[in-house]
Amino acid sequence: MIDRFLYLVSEGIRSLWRTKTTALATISAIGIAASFVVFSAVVGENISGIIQIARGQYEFQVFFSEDVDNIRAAELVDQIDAIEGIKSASLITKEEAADIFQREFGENIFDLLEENPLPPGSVLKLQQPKDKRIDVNPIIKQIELVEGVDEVRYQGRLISFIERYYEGFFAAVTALAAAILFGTVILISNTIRLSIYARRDLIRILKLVGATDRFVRFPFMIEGILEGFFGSLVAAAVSYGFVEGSNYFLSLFTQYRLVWQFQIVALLVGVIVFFSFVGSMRAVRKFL
Amino acid sequence: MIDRFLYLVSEGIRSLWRTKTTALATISAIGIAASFVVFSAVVGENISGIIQIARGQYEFQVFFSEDVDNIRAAELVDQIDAIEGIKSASLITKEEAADIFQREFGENIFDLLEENPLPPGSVLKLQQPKDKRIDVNPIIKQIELVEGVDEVRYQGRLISFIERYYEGFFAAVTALAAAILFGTVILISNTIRLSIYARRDLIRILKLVGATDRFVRFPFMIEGILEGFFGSLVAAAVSYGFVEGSNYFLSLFTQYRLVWQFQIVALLVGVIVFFSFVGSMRAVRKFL
Amino acid sequence: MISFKNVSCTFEDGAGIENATFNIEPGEFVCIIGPTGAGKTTFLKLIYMDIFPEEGTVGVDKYRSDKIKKRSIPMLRRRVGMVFQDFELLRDRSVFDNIAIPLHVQGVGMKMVKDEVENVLDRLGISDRRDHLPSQLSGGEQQIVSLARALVKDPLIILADEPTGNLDPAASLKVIELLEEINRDGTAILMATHNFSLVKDRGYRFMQIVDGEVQT
Amino acid sequence: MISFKNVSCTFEDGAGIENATFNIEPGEFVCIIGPTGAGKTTFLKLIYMDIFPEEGTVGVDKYRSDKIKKRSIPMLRRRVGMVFQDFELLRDRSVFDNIAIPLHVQGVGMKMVKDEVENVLDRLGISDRRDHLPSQLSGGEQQIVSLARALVKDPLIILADEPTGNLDPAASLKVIELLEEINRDGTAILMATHNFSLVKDRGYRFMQIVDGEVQT
Ligand SMILES: Nc1ncnc2c1ncn2[C@@H]1O[C@H](COP(=O)(O)OP(=O)(O)OP(=O)(O)O)[C@@H](O)[C@H]1O
Ligand SMILES: Nc1ncnc2c1ncn2[C@@H]1O[C@H](COP(=O)(O)OP(=O)(O)OP(=O)(O)O)[C@@H](O)[C@H]1O
Ligand SMILES: [Mg+2]
Ligand SMILES: [Mg+2]
Repeated sequence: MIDRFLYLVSEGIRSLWRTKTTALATISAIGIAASFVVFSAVVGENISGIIQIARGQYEFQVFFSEDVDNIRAAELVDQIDAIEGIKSASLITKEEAADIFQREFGENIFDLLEENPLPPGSVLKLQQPKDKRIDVNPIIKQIELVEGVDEVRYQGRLISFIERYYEGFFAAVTALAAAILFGTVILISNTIRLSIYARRDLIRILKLVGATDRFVRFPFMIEGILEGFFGSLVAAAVSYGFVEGSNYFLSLFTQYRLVWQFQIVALLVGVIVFFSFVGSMRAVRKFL
Repeated sequence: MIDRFLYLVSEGIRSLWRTKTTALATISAIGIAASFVVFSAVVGENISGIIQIARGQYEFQVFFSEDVDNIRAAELVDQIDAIEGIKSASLITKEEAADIFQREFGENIFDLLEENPLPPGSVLKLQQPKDKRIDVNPIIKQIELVEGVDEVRYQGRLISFIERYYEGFFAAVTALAAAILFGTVILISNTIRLSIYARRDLIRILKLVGATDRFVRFPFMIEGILEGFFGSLVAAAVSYGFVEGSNYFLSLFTQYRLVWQFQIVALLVGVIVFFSFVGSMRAVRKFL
Repeated sequence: MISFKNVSCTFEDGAGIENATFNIEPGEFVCIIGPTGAGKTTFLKLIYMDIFPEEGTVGVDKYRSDKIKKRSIPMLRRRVGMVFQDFELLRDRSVFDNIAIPLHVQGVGMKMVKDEVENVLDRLGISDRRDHLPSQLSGGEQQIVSLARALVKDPLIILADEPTGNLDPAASLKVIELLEEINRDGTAILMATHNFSLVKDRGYRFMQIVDGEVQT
Repeated sequence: MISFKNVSCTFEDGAGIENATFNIEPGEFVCIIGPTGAGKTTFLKLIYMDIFPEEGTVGVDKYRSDKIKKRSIPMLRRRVGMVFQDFELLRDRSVFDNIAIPLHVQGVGMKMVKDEVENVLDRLGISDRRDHLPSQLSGGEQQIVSLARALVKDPLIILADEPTGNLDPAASLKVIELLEEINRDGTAILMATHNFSLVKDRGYRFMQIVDGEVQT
């Protein structure tokens, strides 16, 4: 029993070697197909990362009523901070508002008027949920309900532009990644089927001399698993190289770096190995 | 001669039929691989389309000096309009500026002061070169050189964020598309090699009975071209379906629609057919 | 051991076997003769259940063609040693590995496989070809390897389809004598041949296929 | 027509042909005899230039093994009709298509191909098998198809490797008589066989391979 098992495992490994050309073609085909999956995962990860950074640039300004003084303003800021969807709110005192006015309009407000007519305010950052768009309006509404808030101002067009696409984009990326994974699975099982098709004689002869289906299948199973494993290692290496290369290239333009997540790649390796295994089982069955 | 040609063409077509299973596996493998290329083209096209839209939202405001009146301002706007990199410049009169102040600060400037201290200005749109980032600074510098211009204001952080990534992104997409195309070419020639490997006997026997290399190759060439053609048709259909499906889905969120460009897809079909042809030629050579 | 009951197995154009009924006992040595295309190979395929009869039943050992489960066919084939007319060797495996396959299939231990294969290589005088691939063998040598693969598993019955077709008279005689020797140890032999002169006066039981009819 | 000059072609273990020198004239009928593994197939492979000698030169028609370009080998093979010991039929093509291949290779017109193939099918009595695949043929029938494929191209020489190995005596005799008939029309025949009794008294030239030496 153990002898047969060892024989079958060694058959699987030796058959990789015996059919070097085919095995290499299969492994590189799996490698390339798997690279597409890994790429799509890396690209998806990174694009959504970039979008998160872009969202991090959103600026919300809250203006309080003219009768709110700096002390009251600090209280209002605390109230606003507690609203759901807001990550942080910081106080802009009347004096800071005057500084801003000067920066924006190039005029000292005190040169124009004796007193400072500008109200205190607050600058906000929103929470950035990864999987759904930020719906700005309800948050704005809630802020406006706070007694003492006069007006909320934000880069309406740009934010609504990004957020409008965000969910659709997320869905599209997910669908695309699923499609690519699905395609790759078919591709892999096709490739393995072709490589097994070239050895239908072997299967026929084994059956003629009394091999059970299990016996015939086992070496192909080992072979499929090994091909899937080596293929996805290739994909992991290629994608790692690509990410590192891109990062070198990116460093010429920007500080942003692509991320290569070991966990995701390891998961994908597992998935590819699994489907290589399934693919070779299904392909062998055709000839049994 | 013509008889031999007809025979070889019909052999190519019949061999597709004879090896239905393999041919189908090959075509679907090519189809999937080609889909990846077409997808990457569609996605690249569309992402860059979206970015162009985002860039279309850029707003530049130019403030003129206090001593510039509306008539002079109109002249300045013409001067600015002539600067390279600017698509359009429109005039904001002193009165319009006051309106804007009221909108922004919620106060009527005339309630605070008797006269209107706000200068006239201009709102600009930039030209959007598709293939390179917009370098804002030189344009700003040139505007600031115009006599009578006091200050130029724009969404500095967000624009510089997008533009910082734009060129890198463009380069990355190009590199990725090239990598995918390259991978696909290898994948296709691998697949074809596997399908020919299963028929190395045929090649050997043909050579034994006196076939020239050309004679052996020709049907495989026809077969490769047909497989590439059908495979890339599959890819075209799949990607078309995907784009249409996505558009239906997108319509739930936004008005943006993905574009499926016939010319690009047709070009890719040509490329895939060509490489299927080359792949089958190279694979056959191994067994000649 | 082998029993045919009203077995018919024909092809569109009338070739094949019709309504055959007979028994072969354990330890018999039977020669099947008949001209080209008579149905000898078809007959043997029925026994190792590569094809099934349209009518009637074929019984081999404890297996019956009308009841056997797909799962049991390998078990049947392990008890039957087959020498195929076209050898059916694995092209990418050495002589040694080809002969070893039936033993691996049965789960025989590594060491024992080595002993048994070397034993049979010796017996058939092809030890010096053990590492050749089939393509590096002459036609006759391939035939002998095919025979070795049938012998190695120590079967109940040996089905030999034209086992001397590619052998010279001296080698043919040696093969025949070897089969007789194995037969004396109790293994039944069923040999298809058209080399009637080789087998005629050796006291075998003859079965002749004439126009689809099996005459015993 | 065929000339061997000091031809040696051996394998690691000493098998093969050594230092053979002889000529075969157009229209001769030559039998190569020798036991299993003597080197008969090797000998024929040298002639259709599937392998090349280590030493000496093989000349066939106007081609010489030491000068022939890879491009010219197909031209040589078109003039030589080969009956392979293991048939070498295309498994996925019908009998008709298999036989037609050498004609297509030569660029013969469709109609002529049909006529010629049907002609040779008739002559060999296998017209009723024309649409069978090789797997649907008996061993002997496959051998006859292989012979038909060699005859159809009307070659200068026919190289027949054991062309009667899978045939019964009557069919063998018919094949021999057919080859003689073709020989009378001027085609040289080179036949490897170990069925000496079949060919012994028919007035052929014999060549015997003994321990690598070709004795003429
Ligand atoms: N799958 C099939 N379909 C159609 N006809 C077949 C099939 N298999 C065999 N035949 C026909 O059945 C007949 C008997 O074939 P079989 O192989 O049993 O002959 P045989 O006695 O072994 O001949 P040989 O001595 O030439 O090997 C042949 O004429 C063959 O053409
Ligand atoms: N490629 C090879 N490598 C090593 N040895 C080889 C090779 N090809 C043939 N041989 C050996 O050369 C010898 C002659 O082989 P060949 O096929 O010529 O014999 P043959 O006379 O045709 O025999 P048979 O009658 O059995 O067909 C054999 O012993 C064989 O093992
Ligand atoms: Mg037979
Ligand atoms: Mg030989």
